[in-house]
Amino acid sequence: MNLDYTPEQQAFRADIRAWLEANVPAAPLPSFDASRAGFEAHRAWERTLNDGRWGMVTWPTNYGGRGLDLIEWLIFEEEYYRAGAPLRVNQNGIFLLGPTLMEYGTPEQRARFLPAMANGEEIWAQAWSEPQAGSDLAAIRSKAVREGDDYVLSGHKIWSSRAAFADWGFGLFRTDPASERHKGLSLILFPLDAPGVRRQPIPQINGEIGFAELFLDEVRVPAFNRLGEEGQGWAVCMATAGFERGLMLRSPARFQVAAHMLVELYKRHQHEVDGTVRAAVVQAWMDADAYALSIYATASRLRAGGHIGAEASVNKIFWSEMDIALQRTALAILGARAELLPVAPDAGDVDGWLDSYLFSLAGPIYAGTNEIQRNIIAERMLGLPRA
Amino acid sequence: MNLDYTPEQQAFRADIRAWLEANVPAAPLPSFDASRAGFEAHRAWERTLNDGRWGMVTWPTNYGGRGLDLIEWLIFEEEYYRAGAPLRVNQNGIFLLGPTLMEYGTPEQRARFLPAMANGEEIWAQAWSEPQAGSDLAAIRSKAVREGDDYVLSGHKIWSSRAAFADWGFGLFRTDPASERHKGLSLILFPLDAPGVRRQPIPQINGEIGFAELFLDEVRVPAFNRLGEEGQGWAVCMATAGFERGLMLRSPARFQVAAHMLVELYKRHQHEVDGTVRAAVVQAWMDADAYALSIYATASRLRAGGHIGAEASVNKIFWSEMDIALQRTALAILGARAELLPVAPDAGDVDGWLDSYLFSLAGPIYAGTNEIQRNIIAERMLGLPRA
Amino acid sequence: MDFTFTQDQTMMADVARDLLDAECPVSSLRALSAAGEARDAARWRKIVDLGLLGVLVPEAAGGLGLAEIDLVLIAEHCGYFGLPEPLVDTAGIALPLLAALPDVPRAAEALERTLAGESTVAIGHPGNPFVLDADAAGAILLPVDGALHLVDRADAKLTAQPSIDPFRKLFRVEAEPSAATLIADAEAAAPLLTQVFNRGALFAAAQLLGLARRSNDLAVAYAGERTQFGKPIGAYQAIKHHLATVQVKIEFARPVVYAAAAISPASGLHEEARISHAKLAAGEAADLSARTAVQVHGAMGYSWEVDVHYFLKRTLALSGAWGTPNDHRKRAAARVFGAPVGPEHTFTRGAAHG
Amino acid sequence: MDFTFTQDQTMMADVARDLLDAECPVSSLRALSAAGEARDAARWRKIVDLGLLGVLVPEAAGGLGLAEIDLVLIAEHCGYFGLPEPLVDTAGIALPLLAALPDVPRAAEALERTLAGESTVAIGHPGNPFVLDADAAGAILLPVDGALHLVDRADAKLTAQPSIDPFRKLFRVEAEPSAATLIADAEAAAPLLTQVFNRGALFAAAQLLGLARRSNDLAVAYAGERTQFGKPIGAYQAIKHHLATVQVKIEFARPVVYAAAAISPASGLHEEARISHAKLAAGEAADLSARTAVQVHGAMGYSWEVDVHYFLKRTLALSGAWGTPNDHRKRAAARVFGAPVGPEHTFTRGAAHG
Repeated sequence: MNLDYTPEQQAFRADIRAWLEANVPAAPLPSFDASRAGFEAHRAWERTLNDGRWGMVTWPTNYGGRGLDLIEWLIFEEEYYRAGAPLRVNQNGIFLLGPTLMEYGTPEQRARFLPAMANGEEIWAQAWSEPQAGSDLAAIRSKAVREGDDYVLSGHKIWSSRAAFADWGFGLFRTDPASERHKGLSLILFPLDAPGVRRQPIPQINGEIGFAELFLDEVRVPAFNRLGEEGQGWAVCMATAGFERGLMLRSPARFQVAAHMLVELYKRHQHEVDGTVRAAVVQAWMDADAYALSIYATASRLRAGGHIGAEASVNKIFWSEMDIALQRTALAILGARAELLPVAPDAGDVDGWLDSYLFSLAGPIYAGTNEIQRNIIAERMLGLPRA
Repeated sequence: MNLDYTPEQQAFRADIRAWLEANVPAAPLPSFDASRAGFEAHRAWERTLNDGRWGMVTWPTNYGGRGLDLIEWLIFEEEYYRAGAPLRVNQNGIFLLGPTLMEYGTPEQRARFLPAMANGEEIWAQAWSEPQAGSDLAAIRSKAVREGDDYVLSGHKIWSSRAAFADWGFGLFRTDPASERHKGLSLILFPLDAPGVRRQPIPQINGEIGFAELFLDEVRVPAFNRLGEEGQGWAVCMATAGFERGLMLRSPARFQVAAHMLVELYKRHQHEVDGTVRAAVVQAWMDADAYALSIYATASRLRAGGHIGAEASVNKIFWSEMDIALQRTALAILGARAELLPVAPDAGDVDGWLDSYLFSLAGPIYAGTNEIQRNIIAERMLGLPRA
Repeated sequence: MDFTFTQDQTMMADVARDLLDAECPVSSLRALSAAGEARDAARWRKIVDLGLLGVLVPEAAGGLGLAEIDLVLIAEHCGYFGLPEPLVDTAGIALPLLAALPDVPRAAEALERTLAGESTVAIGHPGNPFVLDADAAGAILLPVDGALHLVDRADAKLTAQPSIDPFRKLFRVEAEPSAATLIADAEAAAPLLTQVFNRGALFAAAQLLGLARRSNDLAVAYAGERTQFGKPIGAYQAIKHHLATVQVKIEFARPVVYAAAAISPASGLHEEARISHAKLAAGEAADLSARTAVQVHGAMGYSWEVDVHYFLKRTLALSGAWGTPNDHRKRAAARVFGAPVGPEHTFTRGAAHG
Repeated sequence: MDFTFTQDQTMMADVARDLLDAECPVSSLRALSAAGEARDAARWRKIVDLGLLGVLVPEAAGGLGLAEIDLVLIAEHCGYFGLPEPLVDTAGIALPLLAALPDVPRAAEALERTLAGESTVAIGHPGNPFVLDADAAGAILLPVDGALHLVDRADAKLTAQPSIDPFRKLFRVEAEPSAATLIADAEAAAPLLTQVFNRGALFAAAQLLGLARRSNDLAVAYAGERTQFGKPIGAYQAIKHHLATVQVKIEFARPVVYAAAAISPASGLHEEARISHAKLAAGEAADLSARTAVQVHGAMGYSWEVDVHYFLKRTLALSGAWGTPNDHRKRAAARVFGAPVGPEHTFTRGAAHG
């Protein structure tokens, strides 16, 4: 065990820091969930990142990456969040679908989809949930009927993140009409501008539209778009969900930067609040720190050949509950101003805390509710009997 | 709504305060769960209380009470705990069985059992649980076989509080051997010195023996000892358990006195601990206060003809969790001394906090675990579907 | 000692509840916010006509001459239904304040016009950074250097401060105080401003209690309908226990709120601690209830389409209004460490600040 | 950057674990406490023979010349098995301290005798009110006015201070310091005492992590066996979620404890905050785990007959030893408010106290 960075890792940090200082937009980009303009600004940023070969440093060099390991990925994320660089509009692609393509895709599929994903030409939406299939994802009803070299997709997807503006979607479809539950599903990629796709944005609690419903009415896509074997979609999807809940999607750096901002907020207002708030600030910092240490430990283990198991569920619970506690502490410091929108003339330093708080409430819900995660921990990690 | 005491209530408070000042033993009695001597000292105290007609002020005058209402009962308890008077060794009798006898007992049964209960001649143990019937009380296997005018009791009871030293026990027995679950049970009273009764004390976490196992081997008691109709024991027992979880057993005054002691402890050590501890002290006081207000509201409602429903479960959860939080706060103030037994020469003001903490851990368990209570609230109060 | 509401109290509250039930469905909130409006004039008229505004106003001044305990259940219902119009602040805070100044003609006139439904009075207080509903009010109560002024809305400069709650119109209010606007000098205003704060906190607590109940009702209803893995999610113990935990919080906030109302108006150490306790307990219940409702609704809870967010946002706003949890913990601590504690003091009154 | 244990580290820890598994079953704890004893001489001999005492002692002084990270898993196992004998305090605190004074003959002698299993050294420190195991020790490290003395047990007056944990023999120690007993003057002692405290806190944290795991293992095992309402209680979601919540606490205390060990010995602001964080996180995990185990065991959990109470009591004792949560929150706060924070500082070292 050695918790010091190597000289190479330190040099890598210096490189990305310098590049970000030179390239991160001075003013924050408008939200990619609020308007087409914001979405396209983020697409342009993805292209800039890719041009600098900073899009996904863990990807192989032939797809625009640097072939680096997970420790460097964590360093990249630390610098990325530290610099306040834009959120990744293509996270469904680069963090979820990308790794799945590398694992399950044919060489032709990888060549077709990965470069366009890397440079932001194609931004991806996920399409997991259906109205009756939320936590119970296996209850999926959308179907894909094979017709010659094509699949014809029909069904109703919901909570499809980025789908309001994205170019492509991926989701599970029932390819065997007689199948039930986890069997007979396939993972299929489809263009969101294909004939038969209708998108219905879902306004969120904060008024933005990070999600859409997708109504698919006989949408024809080539069988080439199926990722993995027909009927094996569940296994492929679980691998992807493992990544989602696990390492990539919730960088420790994100919470460490939030904790840093919280510390600064507290310092400005420490004489207005009592010792419970002070303790909550310190706890937020410790929790973000513990999360970072845990992810470094996992990354070290994976690099040494280990696999991610139920700790994806453990991580999910920890970061989602930590995030809510952190945001609530910020609102406690803001006091009576906490209800203000940042546009209020007297908003002072309310910044984006309120919005972050509302967003944090989605943490224990998406990518498998925390209730489901606790079931997984109890049954798979602790070996308790199924109900 | 009027939250001022009447002149009569104030006079009553003055009376009991004066009597307690004159009669409460100067030195605390030895624990009734630790030795026969402590048990008998508490029995003598019960007699003293009864001699002053302070045993159960809500009981009718012909059983040694004063026929007062629940508000006066609360005032009595406030003064009783305030004075640091001894714990009630006969609480299973006077708080649980006594009210049940008044509700379900025949005049002959009331005459036989209540006076001896009131004056401490007969101290009662409860015998609800069995090894396989804890939370699942309906899984009871102990049986009572009718033979002429007698029942012959056999079985194995556990977690029988006070049974190490008490005179009598009461519990559920299966009178219909073909019955299952809640049906075919009867509530039967039995002397603990009867032939065939063997008591096995259960040492607790703190080394005391508040509980015993009871092994009953063909214990013969007259059918007179059955309380309520044969086979109706479950309904009778539920009424009793309602009382147990509800109003009588956990006086608000007990927690208010504990909160008061906590405030004093904090004041002595406030410069050694931080703002989180201060806030926890204030919270403990608020919670004890809220509990008192809630019980006053329930008492007022009952006096006006209302009934206790699922709020017994609500109360159980609240006081048991409040108690643990309160005791934990005391240990936080004691810091490194918290582990000391009160006999330690340098124990200082550790007093009984450690023991109270350990005892508080039993709160969410006995008289129906808090998990069971939450099920009850969800299903009976909120109307959620049964699993 | 009788900790139950009188028949009159529950009857009046039931009338208010029935009105709100009929006139303030969530669909009406949805329509208002879609239109960018914060008030429904027709609904306000019906509330005025019911005579609820004058509950705390002496009969001599045209009111019902009742006390806070008579209004607390109505305020709770206003929270439950998420009423946008200012019934609670008007009846619970503004009018009793104006009624306390019977010899000040401008105050009496504003009282009369408000009771008649012709105008409203917005309330500035040092404990709140902004003034609610100042734009819709005819006049604004404005403390300046400890003295209390009543300024015409037309004479005040308003700067809108948008809130996450679409029905809370907040403003920074600037106005030129003068002898003409003065209604109470600093000495006379001090106890009035204390009462304003205590009433504000009390009735915010009552609304938070209603909000807590509403969020849990929404969650319970959804948990009974939504099916996953072949059964209603409300049949799962995890969901049951979440909702039961909220219910426990509600049940132990309730008597504190009612007890605080029963001893109002008052300003002693004990009474203020009880009001603060009510605000804290109801605020925590409402907060946990709203967050639990979001969680139980799953992704739906995070959408604009589902009703939960209206009550979540009001909860958030009222938790910080009329004293933050931090402020109220301080007042509770002042009583705990500044006056005798113990079971015999549950209903003790008075005691000056230490 | 490699946050994994080496093969040597895990192998050595496995050897220790296997020994404890064989030699320290709960039945042995039960037998010891029934006999009123706190130590098993035969078990201690086996531990000594394994050579574990010298992990932190330089090879020149007869030890293994390793660091805290090499002992942390062993300390965790000692917590897991509730080991009564002083392996952790001896190997983790007393001997590295003595080894830091190679030029002090009495210190070197005590080191040698302890390594050989002929004696032990008890540790007094201003951060703890009492001295553990002073009665069984041959000598006692005793800070007096900032200087460090090593006094023979025979020359000290011991006053027993009974703990709830039957295996923690605590004493007030009084002794006459003299030039003969002095092993480090105040200047030399100051950094040593700081290291003693940091090692004490670090290894208490490691034991608490082991205790947390043990209590949850006991609870999980019982939940799989105990049947109520026709199925194992571990099949109920409420029980599952209790145990899963504990597991989450354990999983996020673990890397903090290991990271704290990896940067020891050290005394900068960052390092001390990490050690304090480890103590806090492991203490909270152990506390929640023990209480949850009591709850899952139901009434059994409250009985002497079931094993849970041994680990509950050790948890309680170690939570307050080597700094209370209050003390450690203060050290974490000193780092948060006194040095830069942010993702690039996760592994930053050093920084003087502000």
